Amino acid sequence: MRSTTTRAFIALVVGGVLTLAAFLGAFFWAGVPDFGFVRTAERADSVRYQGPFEQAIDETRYLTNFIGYDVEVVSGGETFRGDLLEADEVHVTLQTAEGEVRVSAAEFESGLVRGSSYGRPDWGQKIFYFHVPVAEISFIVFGFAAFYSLRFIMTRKREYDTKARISMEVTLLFVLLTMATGILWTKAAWGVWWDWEPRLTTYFIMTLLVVAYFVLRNAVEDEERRALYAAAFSILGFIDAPISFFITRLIPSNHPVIERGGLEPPMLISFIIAQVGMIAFGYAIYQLRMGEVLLKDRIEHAKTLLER
Amino acid sequence: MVTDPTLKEVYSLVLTQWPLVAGAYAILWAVLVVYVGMTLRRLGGLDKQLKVLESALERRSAGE
Amino acid sequence: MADEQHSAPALEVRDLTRAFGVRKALDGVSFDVPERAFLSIFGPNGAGKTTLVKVLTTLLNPTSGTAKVLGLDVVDDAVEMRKRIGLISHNPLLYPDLTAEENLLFFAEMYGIEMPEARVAELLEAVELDHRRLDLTRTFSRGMLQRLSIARALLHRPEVIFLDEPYSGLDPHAMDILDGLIAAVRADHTFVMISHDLDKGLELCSHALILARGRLVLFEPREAIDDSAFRRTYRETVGMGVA
Amino acid sequence: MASTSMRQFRAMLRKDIVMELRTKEMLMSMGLYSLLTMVVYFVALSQAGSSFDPRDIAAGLLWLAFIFTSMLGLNRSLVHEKDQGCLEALLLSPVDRPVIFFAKFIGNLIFLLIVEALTIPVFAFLFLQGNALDSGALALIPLVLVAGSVGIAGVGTLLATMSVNTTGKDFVLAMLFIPLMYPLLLGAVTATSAAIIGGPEGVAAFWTGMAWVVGYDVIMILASYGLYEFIVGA
Repeated sequence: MRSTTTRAFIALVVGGVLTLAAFLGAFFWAGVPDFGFVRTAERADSVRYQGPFEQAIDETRYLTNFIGYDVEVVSGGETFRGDLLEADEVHVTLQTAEGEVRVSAAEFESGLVRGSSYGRPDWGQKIFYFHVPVAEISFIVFGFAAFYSLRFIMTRKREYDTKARISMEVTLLFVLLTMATGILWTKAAWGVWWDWEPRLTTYFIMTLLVVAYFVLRNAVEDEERRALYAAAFSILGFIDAPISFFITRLIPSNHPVIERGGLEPPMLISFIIAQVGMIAFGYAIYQLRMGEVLLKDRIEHAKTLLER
Repeated sequence: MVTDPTLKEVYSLVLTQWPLVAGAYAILWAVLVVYVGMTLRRLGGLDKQLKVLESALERRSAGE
Repeated sequence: MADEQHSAPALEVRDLTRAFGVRKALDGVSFDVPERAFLSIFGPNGAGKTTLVKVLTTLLNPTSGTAKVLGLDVVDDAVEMRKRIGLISHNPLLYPDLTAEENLLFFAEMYGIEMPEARVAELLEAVELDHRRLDLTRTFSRGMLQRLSIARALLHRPEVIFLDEPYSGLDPHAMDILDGLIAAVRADHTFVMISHDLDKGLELCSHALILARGRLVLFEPREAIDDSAFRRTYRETVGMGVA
Repeated sequence: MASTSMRQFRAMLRKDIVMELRTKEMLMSMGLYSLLTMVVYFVALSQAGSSFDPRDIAAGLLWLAFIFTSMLGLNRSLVHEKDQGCLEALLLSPVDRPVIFFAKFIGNLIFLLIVEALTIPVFAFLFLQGNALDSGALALIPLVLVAGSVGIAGVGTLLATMSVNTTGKDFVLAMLFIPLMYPLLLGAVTATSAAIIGGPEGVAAFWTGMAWVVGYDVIMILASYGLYEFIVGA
């Protein structure tokens, strides 16, 4: 017991220091990556768009998703706002320091507009430093749970059931955190709160699997039977989760993909530190819960001794 | 007052995305801290309970 | 009675422990029972009686220690052993939507019995159910079900018969029939019975065993048992309550 | 050895079929349940308007009906093993545990396929009349039906063996079953939908979906088969 709590505290301190360092690195050292380009006009008259329609839509959608500019679509002399109907002309109204400026989407693309252009800063990417480590760890701990479940089925030793259960608890915590941060990132990057995209879907299924694991545990009376059932289910779930991920790619998907490219060293280092820190946290939580279970066992033992 | 159009653009981007970023970090840390805190509290309670039981055991073995 | 000690034991249980974590359902139980004996197992609820029988019938594996039935290990020779043991439980273990005959034929197939029809007919006659053989067991009374379940247990001519509280829920008439059936096969079978009924258990047994909290409290052949002392011990262990 | 197992397998399967023909419990409840879902579908689609093409979602609706009716049947099939302790009697007999798995699995598969074969014409009659369908591609549907049902029955048999020993059987089964079935459902719906829409592209998409379903079947049934021995004995 003593040793598990000691280990937990060491891991907590290590995790705390590392995640703080990663946090500082992510915000004050690593730069902000660009996410496409924004070209702004110093001043522009309304310019009619001549190029292919699809391209213009792509360009303008970037803007509407992330900045909230109005898109004006001119079709057959009529003007629709924000509606991406088939149109002859597409205008983008920019709000600049000098008032509203209308430019065509083609000008963004071609860079012909009189004005400056700059990279679009992707602040939402800051979520990445912690979201991705948390997601990875949830999967790793799920793996541990499945491994301990397998060990349990082979040996029938209660300690493996306990380990599997606690791993599953940590998985649940991290999966929920992944979902929460993921949803926020989805909103920042794609402009919607939810999308049935492979990763999100897989995590949704995984959340359900982990919840189902605990539903199953609660529904079985006999302790050993509960352990066996839970073990079997967690193994099935661990096989199922990757299949879920790959199969969701069957669905045609049309949302923009984040171009992450290679990470610059400051970003990469912050990311790795965050990863190690989060692993330490996961380990700390695991050990804390383990200590709790061991304490409970000792209390049970003392109680039976007293009752005798 | 920011007059440079480019800078103004940049700030507006920060302003639309920061609640999401801050929210993500806040949830992450709040959940972790609350979870660890609750576990530690429970651990403390169990520790106390064990001490009571163990002292009772000691008294009993001394009495016998 | 002395030569009974020398014949090969039907049950050979050595330091049998069945545990999950700290809790032990069986804790270091050892005993031998000779062939053609009748062992009665007593003990309060949760004492480990059912666990002991489940280990001896290969339904559960021991955590440590060994158990042999007819010289066969419950873990290593489980399949071979299952052909030579039968169980009569307080649960009928029959399909309510099959007829008496279909039920027995089904289990005969499971045991791979040759000429199943003849064997089934013979047993139905023995338990006096041949006139009801085409009726669904759903329509049977408790006593009839218990008779049929005895027929099911005897299908494959087991050498050891386990009885798990066979008398619970039976009316006096059905009890008499059950007594008669047991008496008929008593001579050439080994019996192991779990019972709450001290009188019945003592009346039938050649050996008695008391379990409490997974531990063996007492194991003695019938002739060594002083009834009143035995009853006192039993009451004391029951007084211990559930572990 | 193998012939003994075969004999036991046949006995178990025959017993399940005899019991089912006698009570018609599973088939009746599953069949009527799938009819009821059709009513719910009609209500759900009643506001969709005339421009809506039912072929687009027919596959999804079909598999939705199958998944829910199958849960009903799976639960039933294990409940009557458990009812009077018959499962214990089976475990006491000298039968290899996998034989029990395969007998229950095949039994469930047969009943499931019967209900599906009855549901599809009813569904087509109610929802797909007057739609142009490519009969060449439609002929592929039985393939995905069998492949999908194999997965449902195989994994479902294991899960139902667990859930039958829990408090709140139906809910537990649904909770375990649907997340695990997600990949199979997605593959099966993709394939079925492709076959309904038809054309050369549809046939190609059908085989992609089919490959996923078969892959899922192989992996998950192997896993269920491996785990069954431990579950049924617990």
